[in-house]
Amino acid sequence: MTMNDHVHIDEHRDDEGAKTGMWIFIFTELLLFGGLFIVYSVYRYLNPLAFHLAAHELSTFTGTINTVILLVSSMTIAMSISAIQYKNKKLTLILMGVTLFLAFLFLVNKYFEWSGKISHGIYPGSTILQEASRGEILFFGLYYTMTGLHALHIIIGMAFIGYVMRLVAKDKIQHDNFIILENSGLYWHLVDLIWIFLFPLFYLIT
Amino acid sequence: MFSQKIPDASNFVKGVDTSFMVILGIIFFFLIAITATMIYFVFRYRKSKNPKATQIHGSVSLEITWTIIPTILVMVMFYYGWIGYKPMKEAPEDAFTIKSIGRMWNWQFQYENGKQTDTLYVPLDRAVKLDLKALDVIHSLYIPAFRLKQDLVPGKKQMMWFIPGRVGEYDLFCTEYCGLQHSSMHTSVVVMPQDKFDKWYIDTTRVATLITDKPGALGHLIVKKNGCLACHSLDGSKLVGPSWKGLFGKTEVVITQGKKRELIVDSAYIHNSIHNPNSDIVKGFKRGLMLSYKDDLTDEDIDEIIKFMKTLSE
Amino acid sequence: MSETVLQHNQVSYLEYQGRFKGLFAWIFSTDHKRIGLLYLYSMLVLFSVAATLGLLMKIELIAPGKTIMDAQTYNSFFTLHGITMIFLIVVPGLPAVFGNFFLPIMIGAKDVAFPKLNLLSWWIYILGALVVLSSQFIGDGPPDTGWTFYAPYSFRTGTNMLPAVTGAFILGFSSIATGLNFIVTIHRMRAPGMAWMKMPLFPWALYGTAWIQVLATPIVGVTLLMIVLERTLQIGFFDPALGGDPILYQHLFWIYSHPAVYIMILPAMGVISEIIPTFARKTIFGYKAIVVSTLAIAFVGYFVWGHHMFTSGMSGTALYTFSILTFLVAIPSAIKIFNWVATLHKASIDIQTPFLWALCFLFVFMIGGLSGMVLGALSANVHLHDTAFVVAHFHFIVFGGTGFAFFGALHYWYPKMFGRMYDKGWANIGLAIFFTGFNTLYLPMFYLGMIGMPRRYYDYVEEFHGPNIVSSFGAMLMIAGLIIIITNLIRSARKGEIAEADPWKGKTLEWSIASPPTLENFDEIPVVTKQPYDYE
Amino acid sequence: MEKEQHPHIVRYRTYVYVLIALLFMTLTSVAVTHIYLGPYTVATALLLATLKSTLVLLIFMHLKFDKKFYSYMVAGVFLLLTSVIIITFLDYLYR
Repeated sequence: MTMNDHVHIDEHRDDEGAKTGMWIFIFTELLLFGGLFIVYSVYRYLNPLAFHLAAHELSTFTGTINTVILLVSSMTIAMSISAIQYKNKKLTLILMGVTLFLAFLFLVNKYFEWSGKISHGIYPGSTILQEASRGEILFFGLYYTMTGLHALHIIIGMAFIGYVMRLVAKDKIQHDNFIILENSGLYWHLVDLIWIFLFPLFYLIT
Repeated sequence: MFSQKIPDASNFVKGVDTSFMVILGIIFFFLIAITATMIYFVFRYRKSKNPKATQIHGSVSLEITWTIIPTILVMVMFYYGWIGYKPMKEAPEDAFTIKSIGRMWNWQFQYENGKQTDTLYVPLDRAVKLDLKALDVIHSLYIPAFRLKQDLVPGKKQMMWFIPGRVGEYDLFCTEYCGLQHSSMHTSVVVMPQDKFDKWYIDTTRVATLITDKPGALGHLIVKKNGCLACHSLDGSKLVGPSWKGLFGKTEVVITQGKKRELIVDSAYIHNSIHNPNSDIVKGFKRGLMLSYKDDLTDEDIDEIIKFMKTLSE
Repeated sequence: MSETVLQHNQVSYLEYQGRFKGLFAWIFSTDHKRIGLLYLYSMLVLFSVAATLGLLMKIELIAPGKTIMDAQTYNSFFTLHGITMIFLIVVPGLPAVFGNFFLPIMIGAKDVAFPKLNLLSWWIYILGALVVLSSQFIGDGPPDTGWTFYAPYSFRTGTNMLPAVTGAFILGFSSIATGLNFIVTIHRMRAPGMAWMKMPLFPWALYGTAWIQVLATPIVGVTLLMIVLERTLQIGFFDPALGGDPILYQHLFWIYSHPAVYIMILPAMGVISEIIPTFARKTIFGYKAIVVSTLAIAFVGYFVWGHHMFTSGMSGTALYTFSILTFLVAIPSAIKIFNWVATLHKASIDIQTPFLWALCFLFVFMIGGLSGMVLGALSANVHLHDTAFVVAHFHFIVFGGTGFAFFGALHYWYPKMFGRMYDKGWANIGLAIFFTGFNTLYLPMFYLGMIGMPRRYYDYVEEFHGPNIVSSFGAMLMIAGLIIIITNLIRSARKGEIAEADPWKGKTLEWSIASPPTLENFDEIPVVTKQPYDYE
Repeated sequence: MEKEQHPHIVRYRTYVYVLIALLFMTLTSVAVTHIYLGPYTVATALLLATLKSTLVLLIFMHLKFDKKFYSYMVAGVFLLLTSVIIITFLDYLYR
């Protein structure tokens, strides 16, 4: 079949190339959020007080918990790469499972955080926000967009890691052939990296 | 730069035209010189004339030369561009200020004594400052003869200033695309000698003198001045908003908060539609295009407009 | 399997039959050459549509007032013309068609690094094109914002904005995928011996382009996403009614869209750098200078976006920074022109159709670039911004630059791609008519801008009438030329005489293999020992 | 060949140390918000975030052990983003 006619081309496996590709993809993701960071910094500069006030609505505690969760999950996925290199399949799977569980925990936390806001009537287009100052509208608009986009990346990352876990379980990924695992790890660290900046910008400006 | 008739139409013409001419001179030189060299080479070194090419890999000194010379030239261009531009940002304190409002799709000029016009009248040889305000989307006020242009961004204060140097009437355009009638957002600047301008300026006898006995004439004038006719036709043709021909007293299907209902077009509806344009949208038209005229039109004005509309339904 | 492998190296990529037959053999093929042709065919169709829109607009402008269409139609025409030409043709154009086809061949590889991703990017491209075009037929009527989607008009217009914006957003992924693919391909798959400084200039140009595609496109992606969110969910970003700043939208939009101009022009310069040495029978003058200036353009081009906003009310500091940077980015382009012309010195020039295209490119590109100098100067810009002068300037760059290079590349590589030669006589006649029409169309627009005719005008005052007549006439002439050129090419794909492997006596790797190439390009990966344009 | 591409196996212990450092910095940045530092609050928060992300990039994302080429690319991208933000602010700071 045409798609597989090129097996002979794929036969030449290029892990380094795959990694370069992944990094470039990560750059595009960084710049995607970069655009939002530009918007954030401009509006924060233009409305310092309103941003300050609006940030009071966010719970530093929830934010901190989520940061800790993501940092730990970042470590576990990084460890899973060492584990596969040590040929410890079981530990690899456990570490990836922990990562997925923590990601899920993050989302649960996020769900409660968002639904809390929404039940207080703070969501785009709500009557409360329409009467708020312009800076507050912008703050919450950015808050929902940036954390929402970030949560979307968490979900994509979970799907990616889940897929790689299956490959590990089926022994498609082994100690000498784990570039996909490494790439899924890179993606997960990217999610972490973005959160490292989102956290102080939204939760710590009170 | 291109029309000798208006070299001094405003105080900026010289700066702009100088930078333009300097740059034009440089680029014409390069365009002609490079094109000529190119054509000469193609003829001189065509295959039949020069069957064997001489391999030349490059020359560092040439590369440096043709990096440095353009760099110097572009800095010259930048300099002329900058000094021509700089005075445009510094309006004198005592400038005669006119509030200039752009909206879809007409201009309105408000003078300090309350006069309102849709044509810009300015005194000769006196600094004029336009305080710019856009009501809906971005517009851009452009007076080609004065070499002046400034965007009007909603929610942002902007200004432009100039000293008119020659009596006459000049075009004024909108140059930032602003929707359907963008190209008809066109009016003129009239430059008058100081004495004539003063006479015009003091004459605050509103529009009364123009009013005939014809019913609705005052309403028609108000409508024209506020740019209503950019979107509402008087002859039944469909523009952005419903035509006013036969509108008053007609039964219309409108969309109110997402629901269809029928109503009769009466004074109450017209008042409400001018104050809250989006509350009842006639079926087949789009919401969000009309701004509230609550602050622009008094209740008396609206009554006059209704009188005028009635004449269209007879 | 071994039999098929043999077959790969005997049958050309055009005749090769995989598992699928007919159309499916193409749209499911991961062969970089077939993908290149898929892009070529899709673009020719879209180009005909967009060029027709352009012609209709020029006919409308032949006289003031209504000529053949109403204002709403005109506004939606220039919007669709812009979106199609920019996002669907000029930005992906050269990389997707000729980059896909020739990048692997020119660096001595069998395919790109990620062939499946490559096919996927074509699919995304088609999806994006369909979404953009759907905006014409569904919902509240064709969008009328111009291709720049400036806030707040794009939030206020009642027309069908969302599909257009979403389509542009989707196309971004296609662009990123292509760029990513090319970077990895160039890094990892160069033939043995092909050091960076032995790589031909077209791959170099694609390398610079790919980095811009990868690093600039996400910014416009997220900006368009913000428009979608603002329109659907009333999240405040750029609408002043919700606290936003419309000028910030312009910043973000041009942070991408200015580098996008370099996505358009760098590969075009790469093509010219290939054509000139081939027909001059001479190594290129200042290879290193051209490489360095390619990278310099890609880099500095990232920081000049503000020159689209000189009259928007930016701060003075921003104004002169952008003005200086704008002038600086002109220098590497100038260096390239000097090097190309110097290459002709003491050459032995074989004047053929592709070379004529390159000469015409040099002329119109110079006009485009030099007129940009006028626009880069602050004071002249205040007068000329948003007038017909700007329209003329960027058509000279984008159409005159990229468009001429695109057709030049098509005439240059045509025998390699299809294994046949077009009718050279007709090709030259077509070029002559096209070139005349092009200049008749756009030169008067410079003048119109100088006397103050704003752009995007459906109607104009009487004093602009004369030049508009000339310009509209030029449009018709130009379209006539295009028809001749394209008909000639389409006809020759079947009926042209069989081309030899190296009809132009080129020295880069693509001329060392069969025309049309076999499925795997090379029987054996070549070992490179010489400079790319070695005519010693 | 593959061994050459991945010569380095990072020890579990290293990751644990990095995590501890990251958590420490997180808590510091939370604690710092309770002290009044005026304009330096933002600076401190961003400085800590930058340090944290550098650690993640170097150790978790293996930049320290990979070819230098990756580090250059990452540095280039961050430099680019910073320059774009700075140039954008040339407009907003001086309006």
